[in-house]
Amino acid sequence: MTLLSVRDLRIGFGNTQAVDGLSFDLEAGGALGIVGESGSGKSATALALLGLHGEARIEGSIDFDGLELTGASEDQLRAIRGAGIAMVFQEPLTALSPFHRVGDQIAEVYRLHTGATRKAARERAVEVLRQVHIADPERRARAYPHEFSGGMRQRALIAMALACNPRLIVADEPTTALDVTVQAQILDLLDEVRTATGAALLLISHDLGVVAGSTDDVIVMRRGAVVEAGATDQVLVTPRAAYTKDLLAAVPKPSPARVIQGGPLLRVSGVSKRFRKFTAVDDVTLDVREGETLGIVGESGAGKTTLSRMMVGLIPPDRGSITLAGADIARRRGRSVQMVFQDPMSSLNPRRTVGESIADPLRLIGEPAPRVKIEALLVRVGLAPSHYDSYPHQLSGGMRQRVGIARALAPSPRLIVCDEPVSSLDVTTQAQVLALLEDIRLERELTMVFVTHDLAVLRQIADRVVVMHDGAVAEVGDVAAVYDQPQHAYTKELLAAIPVADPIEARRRRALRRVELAGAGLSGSGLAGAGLAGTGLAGTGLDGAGLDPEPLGATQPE
Amino acid sequence: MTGYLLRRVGGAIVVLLGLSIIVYALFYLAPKDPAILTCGKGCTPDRLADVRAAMGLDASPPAQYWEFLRGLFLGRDFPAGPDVRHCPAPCLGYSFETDQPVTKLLADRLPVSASLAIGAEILSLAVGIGAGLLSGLRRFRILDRIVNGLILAGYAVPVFLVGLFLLLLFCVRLQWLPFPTYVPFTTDPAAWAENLILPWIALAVIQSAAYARLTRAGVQESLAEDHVRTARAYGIPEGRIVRTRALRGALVPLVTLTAIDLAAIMASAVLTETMFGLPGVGQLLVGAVNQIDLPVVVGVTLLTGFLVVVANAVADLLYAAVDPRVQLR
Amino acid sequence: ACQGGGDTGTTTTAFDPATCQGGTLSVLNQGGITHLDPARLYTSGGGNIPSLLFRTLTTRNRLEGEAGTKPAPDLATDLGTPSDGAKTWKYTLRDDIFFEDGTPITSADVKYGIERSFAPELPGGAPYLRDWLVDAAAYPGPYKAPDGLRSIETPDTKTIIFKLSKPEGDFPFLATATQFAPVPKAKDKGADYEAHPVSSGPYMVEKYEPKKTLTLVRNPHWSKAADTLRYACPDRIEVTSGLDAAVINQRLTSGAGQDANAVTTDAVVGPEQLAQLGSGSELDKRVARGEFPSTTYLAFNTKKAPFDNPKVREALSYAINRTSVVNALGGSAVAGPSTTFLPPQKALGYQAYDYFPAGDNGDPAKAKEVLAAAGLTNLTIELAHENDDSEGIGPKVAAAIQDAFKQAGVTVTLNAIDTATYRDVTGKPATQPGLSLATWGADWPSGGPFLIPIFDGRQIITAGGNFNQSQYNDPAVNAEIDAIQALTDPAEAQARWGALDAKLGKLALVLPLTHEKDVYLYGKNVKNAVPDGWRGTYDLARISVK
Amino acid sequence: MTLFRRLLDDRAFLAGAVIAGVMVLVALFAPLLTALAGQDPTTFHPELLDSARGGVPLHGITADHWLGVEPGTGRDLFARVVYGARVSLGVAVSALALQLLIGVGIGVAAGLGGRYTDAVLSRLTDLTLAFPLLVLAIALLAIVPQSWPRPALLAVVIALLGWGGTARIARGETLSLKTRDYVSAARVSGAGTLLVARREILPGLAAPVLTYAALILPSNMITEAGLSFLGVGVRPPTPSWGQMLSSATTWFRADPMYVFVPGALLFVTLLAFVLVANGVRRVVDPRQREVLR
Ligand SMILES: Nc1ncnc2c1ncn2[C@@H]1O[C@H](COP(=O)(O)OP(=O)(O)OP(=O)(O)O)[C@@H](O)[C@H]1O
Ligand SMILES: Nc1ncnc2c1ncn2[C@@H]1O[C@H](COP(=O)(O)OP(=O)(O)OP(=O)(O)O)[C@@H](O)[C@H]1O
Ligand SMILES: [Mg+2]
Ligand SMILES: [Mg+2]
Repeated sequence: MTLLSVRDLRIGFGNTQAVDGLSFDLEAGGALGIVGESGSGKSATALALLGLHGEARIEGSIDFDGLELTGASEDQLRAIRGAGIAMVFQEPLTALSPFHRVGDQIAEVYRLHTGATRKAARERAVEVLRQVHIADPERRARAYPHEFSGGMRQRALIAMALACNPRLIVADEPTTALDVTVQAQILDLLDEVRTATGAALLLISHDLGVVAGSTDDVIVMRRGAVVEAGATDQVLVTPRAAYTKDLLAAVPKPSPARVIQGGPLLRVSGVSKRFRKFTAVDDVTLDVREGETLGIVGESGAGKTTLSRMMVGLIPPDRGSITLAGADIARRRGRSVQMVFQDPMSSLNPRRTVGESIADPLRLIGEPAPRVKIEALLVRVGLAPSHYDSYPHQLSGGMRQRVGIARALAPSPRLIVCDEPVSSLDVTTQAQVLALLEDIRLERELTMVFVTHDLAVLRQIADRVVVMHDGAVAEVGDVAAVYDQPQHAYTKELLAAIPVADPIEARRRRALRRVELAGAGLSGSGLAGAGLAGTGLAGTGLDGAGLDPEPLGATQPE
Repeated sequence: MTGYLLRRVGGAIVVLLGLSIIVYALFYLAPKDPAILTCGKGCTPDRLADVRAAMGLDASPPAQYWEFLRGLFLGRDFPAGPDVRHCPAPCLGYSFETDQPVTKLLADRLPVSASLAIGAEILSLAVGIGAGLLSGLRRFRILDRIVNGLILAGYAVPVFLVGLFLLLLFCVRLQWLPFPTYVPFTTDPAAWAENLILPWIALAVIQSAAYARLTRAGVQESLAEDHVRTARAYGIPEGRIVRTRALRGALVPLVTLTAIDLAAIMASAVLTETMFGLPGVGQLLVGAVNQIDLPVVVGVTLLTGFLVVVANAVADLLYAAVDPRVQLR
Repeated sequence: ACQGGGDTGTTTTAFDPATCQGGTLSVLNQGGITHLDPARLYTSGGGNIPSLLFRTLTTRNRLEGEAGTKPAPDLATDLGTPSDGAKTWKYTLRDDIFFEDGTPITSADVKYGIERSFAPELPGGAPYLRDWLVDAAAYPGPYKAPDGLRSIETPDTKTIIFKLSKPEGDFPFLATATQFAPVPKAKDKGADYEAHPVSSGPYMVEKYEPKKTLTLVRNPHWSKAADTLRYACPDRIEVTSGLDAAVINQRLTSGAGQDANAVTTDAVVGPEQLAQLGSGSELDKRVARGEFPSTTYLAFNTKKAPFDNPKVREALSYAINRTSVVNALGGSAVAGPSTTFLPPQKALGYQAYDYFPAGDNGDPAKAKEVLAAAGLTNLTIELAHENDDSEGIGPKVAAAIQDAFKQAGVTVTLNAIDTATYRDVTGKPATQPGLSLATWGADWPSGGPFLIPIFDGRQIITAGGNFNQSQYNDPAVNAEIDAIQALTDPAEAQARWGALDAKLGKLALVLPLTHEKDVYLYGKNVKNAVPDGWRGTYDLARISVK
Repeated sequence: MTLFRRLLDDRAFLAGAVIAGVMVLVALFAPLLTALAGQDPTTFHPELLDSARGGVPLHGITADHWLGVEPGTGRDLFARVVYGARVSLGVAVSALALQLLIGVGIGVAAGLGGRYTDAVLSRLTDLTLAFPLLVLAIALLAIVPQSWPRPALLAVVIALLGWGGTARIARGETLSLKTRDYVSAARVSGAGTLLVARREILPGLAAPVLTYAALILPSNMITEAGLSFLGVGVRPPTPSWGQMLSSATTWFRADPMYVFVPGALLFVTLLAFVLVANGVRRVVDPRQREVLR
């Protein structure tokens, strides 16, 4: 039976047509994935299902269980919201009210739709929290959202979605803000919830890997319209549309191994860094060999950025030493080490031209009029010489990152440290920038440190890999060795959680995780080898510090 | 919490001591001698020296400051003819002008300034939040514009201009109200309010503009937040969203501001009090500055400083109370 | 009840002190009563409010006009008996005088009251006693020197004798000051005495908050028979101070509620009321017009260039525009142009003169001519003035003078000095500016206190507190002053003071600007608000609200 | 470019800008304007006053005196308000310049400095922000010798006591700017703190600080008027609106024109500047947090 039927949906905001003739069906109890690049109209579609658009033009038909939603009255819609269709939003950090206890927020929704007593509602809240595997739900129901970690908040949101037994759960990028391991848990949870409650699932993501294992059908959107639709197994394995093919092709692939002969260029020995009471980097020792690409991987908060900033001398270590070719890094800045940053928007001064930004490091090493040289560099990174006089806001994200690379290259450094240089880019742009970096590295015989949380990217680009966990080095080794025979439990967990675009592989991994989880639950003590259950929740930072606003000064806030 | 309070109190004491030193220093640097005024017309130099000694002004400034500090914590005695005058523990000294303990002067004036500040604050909060809310929720377009205009005007009028206008209108032209004179609340509450209504309005015109603006921005900002979208997505009625979420979000900055403003109005009511002839702390200060009545100036400065420090601490506590994310450290 | 029938206007003939009793009088004032200690008050003729509480050896004769400028016996039986060429003054106290607690007032109480005023703990009173009494200048008051002043003798409880170092015919005038009020030694609490000073007058203190309120109620031990000058009509007098002048006059004008029974002792009417004071208007019947002898003038420092040049002083005397100054002070109702230093009052010995006739609006052409003749062009001078207008020698008047001199081609730069230190700067010859604004008021209506501090060469006090700002020292003038001072006949003295003023006027040692006029409103129910000749304002002791 | 276009589309801003511009011109060309009127701000006209009625003007607006004359002195009101604009704007603008100098200096130093520097400077800023400055300003202005040039002194006092807001904004912006990767990039390239401050931070501060500055200008004008109103500001015969209003309080009923002229001018000018500030703020950063207080 068709639960949701969307026909020729058009959503327009002013001059932009966000969704342009979208049609799809979703069976009761089924799971449909929507994938597409940023701005393709995914969220707009999701919000339209609940009539949550304020000022948009909405045409077409949305038929939910026999009720036409596009023309529905506010009262009708309100009855559907939460009880018929429940939403799980992208940003768990902000999607819950900071002023109310988690349990109360869930109970409020439940009471609203069922008219239950206060007590019954509170009990229901605890029940659904338990259902989404929040430990000690009675106590946790009384906590405020900021006392939850990101993963827990997302669980709480899912619990809220479950509260009224909706027939459809719409999850709009439910895992984008989360780490890989947590992402895997949340996706597993959604899958579990769907089978347990029989609710249908509409899963929205820009990541093929996310929908691959969790949906029966998938539609690929581009510029507000469907490019391809069909069963997930079929679309992701044998795509027909060119765009789908591009998307799949952009997923990083392992590259052949290289042999590195160089001696250690950068030596990090016994380095630690604390921020207040929190140890961000804990006694790290490693070498970067001349000519290699060293990958550093780990979850958010593992200390990757802190370590990489110490490597270029931006942050002085509390303990230990970092030397570049034997000299303390603090004194060797500038010429020999450069850095490429994650956010191309913030890595360029918006008030200065691209050329001026690139010229700075050159001027500092005594080149008075470096324009010619810079124009050549711009061409090398795939831009035009005329871009010298452009301002950053006139460039796209990918172009800006090229400028960032050009600036790092300008003083001809020996080592470039890249901190997540492609994480904020679209999959397709990501592939191009990675290729550029690789080309340049080869051409200039650069040594590179490449920091990322994306294991797949590392596999493609790195020679050796360092796995960081809680500020310490969990495992170091050649890429192939680490990926094929991970030694450390954490590395294994990380690898198991990588979303893969192949639906069959994705389902196989989920099954594997289930078995391990069940095993852990049964035995009561985590199996050291598998270690998933033991570290799974710890990884979400169950007891970690939540949001910790600035202490109030004498007159804050304004 | 205890640690927080201890630190606040310690910090406050340091600030207040610093303030008193600054004021003391300023007044000693100034080439003025309160003894001249006290001594009166036809004062000879010999007589002046005697008077200066009797006023305790012949000691060196550091010695005098030290005496002042001791008086603050231990109380002090003043020679006064046959008897000795005792000034008990938080002794801010004796006013040269009026021969009264500064603490008493302040205690006398404080109710006036407090009446002014509290009334004005309540009025501005009521008007400001009301107007801000109506315009923030965009219930009536016209109202939004009016509030907008008022907010801007509120920023553009100095309090004495409003005061002048109000006096002109209500006391001179329409004669609806008497020229304000302060009547203590305890004597006659109705007269108290009647006499204070104009100063309240004058202050509120300006203050409520700030609140309206803050409320409106707060409400609009809160309504744009993700969690409000979540609430909507779960069918929570709009009224309830506004009450429990938007207002709550707008409340956070408001609450803090209120506490601080209350102290600020009280402390800087100089203009209002002068304008309306209210015998409050501000008027006391202006008089004391003109009469170089150092103990009173120091006293008023310390009192206002103290109020501000306390208000800030209260604001922090309130902030922590309305926003669960805030922890006091 | 008042015998005036339906007529609310006051006529002295209709007023009967015998039937004026009752009611509550409100006094609405600007300035607070900062002190209520008789030692610390500086009054002319005993003051308005203080003389409700304190009886003094003599007091002002509370009558309208010329008759009111004379002293009259109060505690004493007469105006005093001079001897030794007016160097010794003897007084006998009445028998029927009591403090508020019923204790009889003795000569020792009067002596103690005077001695207290010497204590540095109780500063503020007039300086005359320190100058006049034998060996009194260094006396530190009864707290440090309990033996007391030897120059005051009290041979018995009713007699008090003052020994002066030189003849002082004006002693009966001085004896009106509150320092001559009796203070019972047993009740003296030093600086705290003023919280409740012991009354000898018709009223006593019920409640006193400095600068805010003073409530007076009847003193049961005062008797009408023993004090014919004070009528003491109201049962109760409530003084509120710290009010704005405009507010006071507004309240008096509208006279709502208790304000119908209100008067003021220090809020001269402002322009608001003056505009309504058209003759025959209702308000016009409720004003008291008087003149307190006081002169506002420009003081030249004749030791400083260019004011050492008489031609410059003359030229400026021609240039001055007194109308502008009058306007700056509040208009012709409150100030009148003066070409003489003595204000136009007979009691002071006023003689009209105008040696540099230029009309009220000045004669800049003549001034230019005088300057040109003296070879002075493009003169630039500095004018010192107080930084607020409360004393009438502030920025407003200074600006008016600046403009007037500008017409005569003299550039004036203004030098505003803090009111608090103004006297300190101008009262020390070392720091005294060349040209400064000054006012001088009479401590009692006689030429002596008006002319002596300003022109007696022996009164140039280099250490500070100097009023002889022209620093003029002519032995002949000094001798004439001594001679007049020894006179005990006021009429004779008046003529000689007037002549002296006229003689000094020729020298242009000062440039007189205006004399004071007083216009006070009073409430609708107020009766007998008649200005006395001494102080130019109505006397609270004779007002009725019945 | 587009910013400008958007500003020009804002009618409130345009109105404000025109009036503010006119006021600035009036202040600049005060001598010319008064000469045109054939008057000057200091000449007394006792002949135009009714001395018996306390000195109220005999006539209202006349051909010679475009706004009438001042009661009590007979000085030309038009000339005085025109010169008053000079003081009002001059003091406000010079105070503003000083405030920006001090505020940005301290704010950037706190933002870029170490923990200790930041703590000390921030506390200082908080203190000046929290303390009722009118109180200190009155005390300060009352004790400095009268001979010091008043308008300059006013500007200095207003600036000394009022740099806190600028400093806080500058510090906040600096803190946020310094975490931007382009600042890190500059430092990786070897740029020192001063260079970073000059090249990377200061240009970034321009927009928020200037937006805020547009708001302090009217607030400075209010402070100046308030202090002059209280009698500790500009001294006669130098005219200032606040001081004129202060003297006007005694002429309420007798000569309402005297209250009205400086009052209306002050209000209109302030409103104009607030409108300009508001327009700038809206355009430069529509979502900037409320800085108006
Ligand atoms: N409220 C709105 N007002 C104006 N334009 C909007 C609004 N919401 C969305 N759009 C526009 O509609 C288009 C589709 O937006 P939508 O949020 O649906 O994209 P998305 O596929 O969810 O992208 P992302 O992956 O970045 O979340 C975008 O161009 C966006 O700018
Ligand atoms: N300046 C700082 N002050 C306080 N804590 C900090 C600071 N910088 C980093 N931290 C903390 O140190 C830990 C490590 O941070 P770091 O940025 O190095 O992690 P990361 O591995 O780069 O994470 P991500 O993948 O999110 O970028 C985090 O918990 C972070 O909150
Ligand atoms: Mg989206
Ligand atoms: Mg990082």
